[in-house]
Amino acid sequence: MNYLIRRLVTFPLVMFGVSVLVFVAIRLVPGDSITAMLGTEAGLLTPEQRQSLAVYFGLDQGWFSQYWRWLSGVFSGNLGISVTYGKPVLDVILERFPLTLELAVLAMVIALGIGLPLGVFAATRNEKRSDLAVRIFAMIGQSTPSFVIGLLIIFALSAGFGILPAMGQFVPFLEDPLGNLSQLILPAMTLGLSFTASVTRISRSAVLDVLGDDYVRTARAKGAPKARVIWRHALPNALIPVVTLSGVEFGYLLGGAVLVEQIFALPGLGRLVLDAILQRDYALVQGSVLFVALNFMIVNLLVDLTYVMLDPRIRLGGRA
Amino acid sequence: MKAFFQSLLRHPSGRIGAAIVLLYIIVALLSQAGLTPYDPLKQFRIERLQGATLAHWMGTDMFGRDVLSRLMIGIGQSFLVAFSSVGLAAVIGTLLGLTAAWFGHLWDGLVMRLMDVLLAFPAILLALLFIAVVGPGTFTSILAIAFVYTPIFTRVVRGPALSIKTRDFVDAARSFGSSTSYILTRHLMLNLVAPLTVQVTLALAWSLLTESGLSFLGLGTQPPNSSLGLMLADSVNLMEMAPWLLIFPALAVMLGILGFNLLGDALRDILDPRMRRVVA
Amino acid sequence: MSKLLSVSGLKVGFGRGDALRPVVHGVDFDLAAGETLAIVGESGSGKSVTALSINRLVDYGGGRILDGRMDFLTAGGAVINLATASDRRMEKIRGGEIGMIFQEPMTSLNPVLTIGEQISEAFRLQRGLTGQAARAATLEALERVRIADAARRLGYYPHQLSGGMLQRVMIAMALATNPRLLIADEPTTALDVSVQAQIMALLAELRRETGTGLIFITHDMGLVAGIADRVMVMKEGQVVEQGPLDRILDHPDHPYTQHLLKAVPHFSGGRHVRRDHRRASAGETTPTLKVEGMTVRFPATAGLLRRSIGAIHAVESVDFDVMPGETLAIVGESGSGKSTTARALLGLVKPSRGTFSVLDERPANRRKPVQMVFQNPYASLNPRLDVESLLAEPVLASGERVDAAVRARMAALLERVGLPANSIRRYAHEFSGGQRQRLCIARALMVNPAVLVLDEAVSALDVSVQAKVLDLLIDLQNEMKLAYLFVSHDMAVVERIAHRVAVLYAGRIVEIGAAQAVLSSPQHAYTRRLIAAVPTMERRREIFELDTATIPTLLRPPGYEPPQDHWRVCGEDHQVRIEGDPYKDQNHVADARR
Amino acid sequence: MTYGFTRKLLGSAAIVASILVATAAPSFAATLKMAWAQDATGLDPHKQTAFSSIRLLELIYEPLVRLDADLKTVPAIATSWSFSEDAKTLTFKLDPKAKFHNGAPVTAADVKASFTRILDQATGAAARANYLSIEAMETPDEHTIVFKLSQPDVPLLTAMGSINAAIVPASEIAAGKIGTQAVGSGPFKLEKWEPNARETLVVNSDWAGGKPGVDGIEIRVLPDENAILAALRAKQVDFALLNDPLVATLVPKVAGLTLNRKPVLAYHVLQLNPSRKPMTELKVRQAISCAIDRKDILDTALLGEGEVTGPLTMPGYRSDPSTLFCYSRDVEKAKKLMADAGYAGGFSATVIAATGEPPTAASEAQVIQSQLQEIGIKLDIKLMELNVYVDTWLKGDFDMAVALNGGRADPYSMYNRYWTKAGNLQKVANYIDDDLDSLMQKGRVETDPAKRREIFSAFDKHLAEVSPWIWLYTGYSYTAQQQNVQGYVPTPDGSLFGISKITLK
Repeated sequence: MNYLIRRLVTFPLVMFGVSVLVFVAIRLVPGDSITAMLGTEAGLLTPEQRQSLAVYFGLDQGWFSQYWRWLSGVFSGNLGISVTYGKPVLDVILERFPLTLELAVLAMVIALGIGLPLGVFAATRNEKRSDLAVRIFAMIGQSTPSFVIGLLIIFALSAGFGILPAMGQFVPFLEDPLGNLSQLILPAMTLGLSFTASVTRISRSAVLDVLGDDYVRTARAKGAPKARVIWRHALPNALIPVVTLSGVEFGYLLGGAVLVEQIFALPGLGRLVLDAILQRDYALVQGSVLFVALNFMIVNLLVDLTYVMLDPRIRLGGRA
Repeated sequence: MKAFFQSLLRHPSGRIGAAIVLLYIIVALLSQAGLTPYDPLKQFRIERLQGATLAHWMGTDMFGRDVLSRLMIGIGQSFLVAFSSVGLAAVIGTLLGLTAAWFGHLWDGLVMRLMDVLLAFPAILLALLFIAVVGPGTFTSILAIAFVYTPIFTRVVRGPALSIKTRDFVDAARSFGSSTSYILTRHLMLNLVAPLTVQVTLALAWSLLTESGLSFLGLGTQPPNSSLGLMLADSVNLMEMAPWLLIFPALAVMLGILGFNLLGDALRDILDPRMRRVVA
Repeated sequence: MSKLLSVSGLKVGFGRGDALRPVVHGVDFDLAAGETLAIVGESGSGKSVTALSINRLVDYGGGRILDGRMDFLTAGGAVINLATASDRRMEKIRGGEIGMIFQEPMTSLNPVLTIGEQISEAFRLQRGLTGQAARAATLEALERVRIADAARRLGYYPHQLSGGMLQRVMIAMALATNPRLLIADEPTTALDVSVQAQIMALLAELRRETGTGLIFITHDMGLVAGIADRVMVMKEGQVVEQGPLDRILDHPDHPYTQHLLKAVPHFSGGRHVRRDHRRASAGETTPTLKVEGMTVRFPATAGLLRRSIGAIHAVESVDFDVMPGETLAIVGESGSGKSTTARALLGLVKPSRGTFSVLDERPANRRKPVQMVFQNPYASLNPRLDVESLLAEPVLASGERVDAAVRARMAALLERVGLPANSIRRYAHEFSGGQRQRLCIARALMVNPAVLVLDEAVSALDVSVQAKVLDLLIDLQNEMKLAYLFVSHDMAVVERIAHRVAVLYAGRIVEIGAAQAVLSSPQHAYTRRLIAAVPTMERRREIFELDTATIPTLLRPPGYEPPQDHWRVCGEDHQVRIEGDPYKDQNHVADARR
Repeated sequence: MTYGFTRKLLGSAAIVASILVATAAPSFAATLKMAWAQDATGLDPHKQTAFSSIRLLELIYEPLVRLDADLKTVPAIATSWSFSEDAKTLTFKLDPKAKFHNGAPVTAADVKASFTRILDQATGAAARANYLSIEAMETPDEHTIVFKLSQPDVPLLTAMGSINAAIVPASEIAAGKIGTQAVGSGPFKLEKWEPNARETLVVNSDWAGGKPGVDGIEIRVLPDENAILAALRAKQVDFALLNDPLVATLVPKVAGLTLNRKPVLAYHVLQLNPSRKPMTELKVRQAISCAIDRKDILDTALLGEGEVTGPLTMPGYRSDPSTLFCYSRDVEKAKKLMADAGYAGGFSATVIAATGEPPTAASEAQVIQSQLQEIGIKLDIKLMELNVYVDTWLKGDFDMAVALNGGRADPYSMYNRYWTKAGNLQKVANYIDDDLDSLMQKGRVETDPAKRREIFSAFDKHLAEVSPWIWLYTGYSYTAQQQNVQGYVPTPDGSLFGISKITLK
């Protein structure tokens, strides 16, 4: 248990690091909220006008006081106000997050659903033709940029069949499951495909490793049939590397897959961050990046939790 | 080393992977030496947007430039970005990973937390920050991609380094009174070559993907020179009018990544069947 | 007697097509019901492969039965040829009729499943028991292998139990369904001497109770004497000799069997002790190595804030000295602190208290007078460096340059330790275990040290290779007047090389003195128990006495100081601890059976 | 509190929700499904200048007057208007039927309050520069507004047609809810806005300009224009705004889709920086102008989708390109000019361009680079993210810049910022001479259209002559629509006001 608490102690440290980095990064990038809003017309502003707009955007204070005020806000859950959305940053993020979350979960389900059994299948058919076929498929999956796959899918569907998932706005699952799934299944497949390939490869090599261990031999000595040896003894031990990989990937997906969201026109977290940057909406950029970082840390913690669940050696520590 | 190459060629995927990567390197070198069918920048605007013809095997782009020559230069550019960014990330990652594993405690905690921060940070903002502060161009994409991969290399090095540190031959070295730098370089580094090489090949595959993603968002290589990613990005709007502008670069990217992945897999099997277990 | 198993012309090979590597070249033997056959041989002799072929586990290791029959009398009375039986049929026989236990108990149990689950799985697979019935059967099986308070242990995971305990669980699992044949592949090699004795006793007793046939595979002739009815000696995949126990042990007619019985070190209660070095009286020559009050404590912390809850007293004020040319053996079981003491002398572990000094007449530059040879030859040589850089490392570490003189020294040493001159360019993986250990010795001698610390230096080697390395060490010691500190748990090896012996228990020396005195008439209760547990050729069909003493915990509350120690001198060079004795305040109880 | 506007903005969330409640959802007989790539960046008509914002606000707010398809001023809130003889007073008569979305009638007081807000520095309205000539405003009665001008200002009337001069309720200004609450008097009311995702507009049934043909509009933001094309093909969208000619030219190929193509005022230009050597030399600038083949760039980068143009792009004042300096390529003349200026060997320079804004910027830069190479000028292209580009552009920190600058219906209000001595963007143009300044001032005060046309055609010729910039061509504004959409009339300023006339079959 205290392993967990020690992990939690590192959270604020990392979050602090991320907050400083994003605060400085967005301000270092040339062009501020005023040029983002007015574009070249900003040149027409008189000094007084520019000053009043600076106050409106909160750019007049020094960096340090801006940071300090923003940080103290964060502790009380107020991430500041987004200029472009006219709403508190937290509301905007929570509006966009369900789409990214569902997309990430769907992509993971596809990746693990296909990748894991395929990997195990390939491991048991070691070096036979089917093993090689699976590995080549996995290789192809991993070698194609996701946005190319996405574009080809859209082009094929709309030009070929004239049907297309509803684009532009997010149809929540609860309201219209069928609409929601039809909207997200294609982007989820685009995202999931390359990750399916890595899950297949990792689970294959993990299962192969485990099949060489002594306790698998003991299980066979007990007369355990082939299937039981794989699913009851080999797989639980082979899951750990797969969990690690899925954790890191899920953390990325939660940050929003900008490219896929851009192509399928899905208002997810990835595009939120990108648009916020392009529109120099400082409060929104800082809030959303912090949110993405928090997600990443939580997912890492979940991965460690699953370690503890999967492996009693970590859970119970040394000799009783 | 001779035995290494023989076993590489015997390995089924190793053979194909090595062949592809070698082909790409040759193409890249040829293009840098200017030996392309046409000058990749020369615009024959009258012959623009032509499909594959005898004169232009892969057709011409919207400026009438020869797609094959641009592909060759593109491969050179993408490889330049891939090798230098992954190389940079590998060096920094190894340095951090090694010292974190060896000195442990405070330094280890600091390094790993810093890596968490970098990993948690959206790569797009990182890339944009670099490009905005340092200005667009190849060097910036290299920095941006290196920055994204450094945490991954740090972890890939730290894992095995921690386990090698407990091996007897390290204790033996310490019992002789060998200096820390000697132990780090001769004992730890040499035994990390295997997991590192595997990770480098896989990272090279990934960097091709990332570079094309960056170019798609307009943050990657600067025109008029071309990289695989930029050619892909530019071809998107012309997909229906000139599909060959998308097909050839897409195939080139896929084949390149396939080559690296196959090579990576083969290296993993050859270099360290055992070490794979050690990699955290 | 009806034959339980008769094997004829068994040939087993690995690999496919032209890469086929035959390992067993035609083996024939029979086993009657309830009889115990010991298969003896060194590594590479094919003894394990033969065992794994009987229940066809070799198929999963990449091996194939090439030829031969294995007729097995099943419970139902039918005789089937195991060599050609179908996988489905074998799944019934494995576990149901043939049980097996392996060498490494620590890795042979699934780390993520509890002990209870893994044993009840055997019952569920073979007898279809589930739920309460399976649980009851599991409890009964655990009690049968003498595991105390079995109910609580059901929920434990493998990593929570000691090696000895785990091997008992393996035995419980293998014998769960009263198989007609049990195959034991070096079940005690990885265990301490006293734990080994308990496992052998348990096996002997269970064999009597269940009447199961036993095939016992080992390389230790002492164990064979203790348990076997018949013996089969194997070398390079062939049977060189087989017959009843007494005939083989007393009148071996094959030279290899004779070699195994004679040349290989066997414990004989102190009769074969080294006599080539009289301990001069302390006054005459000053000792090369003097250790006073050596104490090593590791801080123990627990809880979230790493609160200190005391310290692990690994080594507690140990004193001893070693004369030039003399070998002091430190003997003890795992957890006794013998390795920690050795590593402390090398600076690999920081002693909390106590000092050690080395008298060194040689020119005192930054050279390290104390050098060490490790246990595992495969781990103590960096696989990526060639022999030259391996040997050069100590020289470089002491700041000298590798010049012609150093290279000449390398060649001389390689030749002296019996390695081919051209090995300078080769890599560690190109040598056998024995050759690698010679390499480590040569490396240690590069800076001609005064003291050589040997931490279980031969225990990882084959028995015949062990003998040759020990002889080399003895010659080197006499030639270079080296002081040896030899750490080991193997009494036979200690008897062969030690002038003096110090017995270590729970971090403290309980008895120290000349080897002859300590080994032939041990005074301390623990030493006596240790020596009694060593299997010897003379004690045949020994009924070992079961004793489930647990290893004492070394965790002491903060600020704990051991009581003042007093010694009883019981010989010219032989002392026994009487006061501050960790063995006494340990409440070990001999197991009262039933 | 740093964010002074927190209270104000916090209120907005509640208000947007309240709109939902207030307008009971009428059953939509026909909703126009629309899509565009770039979403509005704000709701304050006086502050917003981005094309994408103006497209949305044109449907919600109304200025006093409006420009029709041939850029003639037509009534909006004002039914009639007139200049005094000395053109120093401008009077408007308001439409009595005009009402705001919240039911309140549009009065002269609202007009006065709106313009006071625009002229107030604290508002930070960029368009303020166009209305500086207003000295005072009088409201003799509820439906008449008189503007007293400091000097005659003909362009003021056309400037009144911009959304940046939209009339907002005085009550809203007082309550400070302009940026958050979209209460205008236009044909549609903003029901719901999810920035960068979706807008829902509801018809303003009692709109003074008559009832629009549709009951509501559902606008979706699809950032990638290929996605818009796909949505059109899949009939998910009735009407779409397209920006990239490469995608737009595919629309006619799809059955059932028609493409409306209308030349716009915005002009593609290669801005030189006359303050930097060697562009300080007139001959060098002229050489560049002669070396550039405008038609070739248009055909390659925009697939010919546009017309070559001089500096003035509005129909009334546009000159025939062939009459302008070096508008037909003459490489020999360019080389001679370079040699005369002492740069026979050429020179190297950098050209900046924004990625994606306009979408054809990178291609234009590459064609220009190849053309200038022929006279020894080696160009290094620097593509930048939009805001980094704007920041660099505003500072004038570039040798050359590929740009797409906005056009205006009136020449003066289009170029006074660059080519007048007191122009706000002089530090971007980095060039001024007396002729330009005097022509501009004369043009401003001249009320007689014929004379005005003469002044500005001289201005056009002179600018092309001194070529501080190389004017290239004007593109088209594109809208694509399905068969069932009728009645849409595009206008040169790219406005979408025509949607109010759309009916769905």
